[in-house]
Amino acid sequence: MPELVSQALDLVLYGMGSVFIFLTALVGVTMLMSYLIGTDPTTNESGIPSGSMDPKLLAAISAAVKRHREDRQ
Amino acid sequence: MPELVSQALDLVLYGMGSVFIFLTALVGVTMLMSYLIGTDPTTNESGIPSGSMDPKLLAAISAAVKRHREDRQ
Amino acid sequence: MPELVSQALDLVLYGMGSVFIFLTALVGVTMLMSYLIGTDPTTNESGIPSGSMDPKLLAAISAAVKRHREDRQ
Amino acid sequence: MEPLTTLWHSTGVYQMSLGQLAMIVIGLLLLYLAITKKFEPLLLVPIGFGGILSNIPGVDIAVGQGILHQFYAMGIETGVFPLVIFMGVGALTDFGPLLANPKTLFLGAAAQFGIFATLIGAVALTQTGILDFTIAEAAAIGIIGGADGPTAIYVAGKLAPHLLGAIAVAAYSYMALVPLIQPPIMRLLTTEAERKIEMTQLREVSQREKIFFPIILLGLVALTVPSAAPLLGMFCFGNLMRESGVVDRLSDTTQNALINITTIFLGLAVGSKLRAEQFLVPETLGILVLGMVAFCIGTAAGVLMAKLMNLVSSQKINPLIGAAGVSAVPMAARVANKVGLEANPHNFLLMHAMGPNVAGVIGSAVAAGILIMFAG
Amino acid sequence: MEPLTTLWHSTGVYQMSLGQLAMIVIGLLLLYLAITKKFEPLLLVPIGFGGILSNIPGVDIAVGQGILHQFYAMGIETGVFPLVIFMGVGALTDFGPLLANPKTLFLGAAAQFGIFATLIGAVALTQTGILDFTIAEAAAIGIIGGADGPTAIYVAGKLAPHLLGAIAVAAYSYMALVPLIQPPIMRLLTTEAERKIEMTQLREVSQREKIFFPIILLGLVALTVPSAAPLLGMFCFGNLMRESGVVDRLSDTTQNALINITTIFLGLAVGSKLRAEQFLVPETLGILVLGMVAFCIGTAAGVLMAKLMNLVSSQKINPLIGAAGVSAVPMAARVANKVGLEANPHNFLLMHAMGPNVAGVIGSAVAAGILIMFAG
Amino acid sequence: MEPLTTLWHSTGVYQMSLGQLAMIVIGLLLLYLAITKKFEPLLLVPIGFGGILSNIPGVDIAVGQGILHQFYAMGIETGVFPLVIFMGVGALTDFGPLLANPKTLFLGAAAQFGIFATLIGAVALTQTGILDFTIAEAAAIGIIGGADGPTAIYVAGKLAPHLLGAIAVAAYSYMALVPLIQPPIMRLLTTEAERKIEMTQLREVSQREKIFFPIILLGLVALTVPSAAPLLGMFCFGNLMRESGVVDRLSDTTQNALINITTIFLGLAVGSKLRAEQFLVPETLGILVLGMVAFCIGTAAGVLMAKLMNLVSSQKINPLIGAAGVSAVPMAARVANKVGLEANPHNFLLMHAMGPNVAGVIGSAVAAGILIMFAG
Ligand code: NA
Ligand code: NA
Ligand code: NA
Repeated sequence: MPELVSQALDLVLYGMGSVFIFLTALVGVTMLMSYLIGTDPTTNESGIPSGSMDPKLLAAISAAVKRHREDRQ
Repeated sequence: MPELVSQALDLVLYGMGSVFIFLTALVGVTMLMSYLIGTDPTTNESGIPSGSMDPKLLAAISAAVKRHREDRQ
Repeated sequence: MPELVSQALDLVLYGMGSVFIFLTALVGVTMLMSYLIGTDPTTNESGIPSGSMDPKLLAAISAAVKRHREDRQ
Repeated sequence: MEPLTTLWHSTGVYQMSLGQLAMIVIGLLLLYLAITKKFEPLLLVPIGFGGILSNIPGVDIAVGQGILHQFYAMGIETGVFPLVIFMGVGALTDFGPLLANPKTLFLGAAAQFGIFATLIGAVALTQTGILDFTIAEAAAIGIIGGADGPTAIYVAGKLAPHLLGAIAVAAYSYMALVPLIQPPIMRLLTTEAERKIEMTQLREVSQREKIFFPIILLGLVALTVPSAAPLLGMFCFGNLMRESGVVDRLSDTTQNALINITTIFLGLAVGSKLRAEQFLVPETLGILVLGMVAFCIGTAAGVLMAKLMNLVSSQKINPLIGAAGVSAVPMAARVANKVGLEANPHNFLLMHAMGPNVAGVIGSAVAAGILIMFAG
Repeated sequence: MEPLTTLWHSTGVYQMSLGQLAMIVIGLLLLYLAITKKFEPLLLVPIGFGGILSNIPGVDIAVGQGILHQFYAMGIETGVFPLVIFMGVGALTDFGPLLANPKTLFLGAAAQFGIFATLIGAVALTQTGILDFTIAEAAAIGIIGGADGPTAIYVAGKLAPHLLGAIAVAAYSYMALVPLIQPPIMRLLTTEAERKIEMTQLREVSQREKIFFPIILLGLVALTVPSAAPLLGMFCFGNLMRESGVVDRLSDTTQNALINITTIFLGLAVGSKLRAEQFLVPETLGILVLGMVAFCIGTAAGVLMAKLMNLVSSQKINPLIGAAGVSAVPMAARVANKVGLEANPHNFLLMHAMGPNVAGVIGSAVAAGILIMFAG
Repeated sequence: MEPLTTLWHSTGVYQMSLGQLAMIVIGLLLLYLAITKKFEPLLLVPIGFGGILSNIPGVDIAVGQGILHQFYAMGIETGVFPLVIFMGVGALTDFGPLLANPKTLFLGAAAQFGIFATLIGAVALTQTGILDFTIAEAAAIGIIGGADGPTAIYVAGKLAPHLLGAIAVAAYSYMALVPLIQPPIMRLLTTEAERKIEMTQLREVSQREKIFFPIILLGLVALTVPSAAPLLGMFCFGNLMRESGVVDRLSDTTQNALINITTIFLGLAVGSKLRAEQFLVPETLGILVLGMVAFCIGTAAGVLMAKLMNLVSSQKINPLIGAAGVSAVPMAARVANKVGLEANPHNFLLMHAMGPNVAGVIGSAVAAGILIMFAG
């Protein structure tokens, strides 16, 4: 079998192998983690980037814009 | 005529020549373009950076600020 | 006295010396400056970053948010 | 020489080659698709425009001291741009849906088969003498199947810089074409009944889980596939900034100014690889074909994995979300949702599809690490 | 050596040369003009401050590994900063008024005569033995007449880096002085009647025209003056991001964070060229004089071209807007509007003047390309 | 070699050294302190995460072409990152309280004694053969007492790059620990009566004073300690942008996008110096001990100076604000306020403590200049 092909087959073996081993392990540790630290959502959890101040900002903007429109009517 | 001077005159020739040829051509293709694709302004055309979200934001701010001031009165 | 030690003592001498000379001089020129150009606060002085547009923005946001909340009640 | 002759010889009309003209047309086509058809405009506008600039004759733009080549040298040769983008993607990623249903990680794993099948395909083309790819080139082409832009650019920059232009164009174009590529395959491989499967509402995920996840993900990478650490490390760092809640100003800037600035320069730098002499080669055609194959196989593998999981697991999952395992975030997840709604108007799969979707990003980053280590 | 002597010798009082002191005073003057008189503060604050830093003795700031020299080496020697600024200017430019009345492009062309007249002037100074400029230096000085900051810095960085400080200072100072320089010339060359000419309301321009314009502009550059492609290419790219409407987040960042960051570092880097030994030379005086001449001739040429056009064209234009052809955006357009209002209180020329104003940017970028190619 | 063996040998489990494991734990500890205890999170999150990345085996991240080493080489070796951060700090600093009561500058001077006492301490450790530091290393360790992050990183990068990791970690950790370190010392050195001293309301400061201050500060630096000009020059430039009021857009970007982006890359770059082989050495322990000593002595010196000033001056100052002279902005000022409130619930020292607080930044920057010049 030409070297290129054997290299390729090795790569597929290593690659898919690693991907599956890795993600299987990840499923395990993730479930373990959730089990250990508890899964009760805290209030500040909401899928919103806890980072960005956008939510409040947008709330403000939209409210203001709404009002603004009403003015114009 | 010293070389520096002839170089300079060539540059002026090339330069002003290119600038005029280029901008004349640009006048032509621009008019052609406008003629071909039509010049009826679409609604979203308004000279406002279509990019920036400032307009809405500013509208919001100003509206809010206005109200804010009214509060204080 | 080993060289390292003498170097160190020189550094302390130079260092603290410079720091004190410098900051003493700074006290002087600062007081002089304030005396010369006058210290009456102008209106736009307020400790607020004259740069940032935050203050107005925040005022707007807070006002808008306040209103927004009131809506929901 | 006659002044006017000099001037005439300095024009593009005089100097432009047919290839350059063709590439400029291709650049215009990319701009058209990006602006009119909304094909991944954030990348294809800079790439397309950069491609046009790179094919203007008589001036160094994409070579030598040219500005685009400088962007390429400082940002892609070094790997900085794709890694910074990846950090930004991490800061924009919400792992909530994945954490609510970790099993969907398997779908993200399966979909990576597209990468390796394509690698085999590239080798086959070489064996059959149709084209000639080295193992490194084959690996770089395969990564198109990862359906993840920065990963593809990072790998191509390491393994096959001369093919980077074609690989990046293929990756982003097919990511934009996902709504056309995936549905037929998804319908072909699933029964009406399967497409109707409704999935149980995902549980809420706690902030603590979200904070711990990027850390354990990095830990697992460190222990098992260190070669994936640059990509996934930056990704996890971005995500930790986002979820930790103590560095909001850094997270905001990463999600906005920083990722935007980097995207602009990355796109222009990629465009510098669209020079006619480098792009208009038979390999490019092969890359475009193989890339399409990669997307198709990845999609199929994801769907089939979902069906396999339904055989062994009691809690059924809708196989359509398997297709989202290729990544192409968030397009592929939207496609799964759309096809699901066709079968069952009350079936909203979007959030369920986000799990495999981000899992696919992790999966292809792992694959990228392996490829760089063993094919580099 | 005696500790105290060492300390004394390390002070600036001991080391400072008269030249450095003079340059620090000049730096303070620039800061004064920028802060109190609002002279192009965005550039003159960083340039002036950088100039002061560059003349502090006994420490490497503008040379060697000094921070300002690093900014210069990474940003100006490479051409990256001016080109990125130009991209930002493109993203901030609205071509609407130009598209509504393309003929005003001729005014932007005529005003560039200031560039070439000044080039001749520099050569004349050399011939008469007053000063000694090479053709490249003469070209770099001429570009001051382009009245466009990034273009001047880009050209000077390529053709005469040692003169960059004086050229940049002249360019920005005269741009700030446009309200003093132009009106007398405008009044001198126009009759009261001409200044009273009212122009017809500009038509609205469609978004499609605005999207196509940067593309056809780039296409024309590619076909005719490729040497102008780096400058105009980045300019058109910025404008396309702005108008395309599909990459708003990139356009926003370009118009704000990116152009601001680049402006800061560009200004400081320019300041690094204000070192006494480089700036306090007779050439600087010549550059300041020639730069002023360039602005005056450019202004005159713009106005006269407008009058010429009125001879051949039926639709009359107010010659005052010709002065805006030098660029100096948007100051020159405002000046045209102001002088117009003096003659006719109901005559608002601002929007009409924006056409030649941006045309002047294009015109000087084309001239820059030619100068770099033939004098480089 | 056997495929599986190859794969196994490529894992981190197989390659990781005990030292790397220990450093990863230390990195996790830093993240824990930053996220849970809010210890300087803006820096310790990137530093801690970077430290973890740098100790992942089998992949170049903090060495060679690794991304973090590239950040280090481009940003810290060159001094660019700390200087840009310093510019940002200047743009965020309000000199109002200092201008209202310039005498507090003496407190900022006294607190720098911590730097030099620590330098002596490092030399003593060397003389006694416990550790072995050169004069440059001793100086770099001493600067921890400056309680100012960018200054410490800048000096360490110049004088002792191999110790930069430990020095930066010590500096930021102790800055975060100021609320624990300072109060006992403050109470020990002051009587109840002294802590009760109420200070007169600070006068308002005019905008003109705020604009002139950064300029005269720079002027004084140029005349007396030019070696401090890079640090204080960038600091003054940032502050002038802030106060001048004519470059608001530059000031805004500097206070936000620019300082945030630089902070991220600076933190990651510092993390690249947390590699086990470099960090896990006896010197690190010495640095941590000496750094703590530096903070304590600096605090004490500030308080004692305040008491000394009360002996000679009629207008009494509360000695607690002397502790703020170490900088650690704004934490140390808050601590002074807190301890003051304990003694007298109506005694708000915060604004009075801001004066010495920013004075401490200036003082340690001056000290840094001297150290780099004479120990470099
Ligand atoms: Na993927
Ligand atoms: Na111009
Ligand atoms: Na300090």
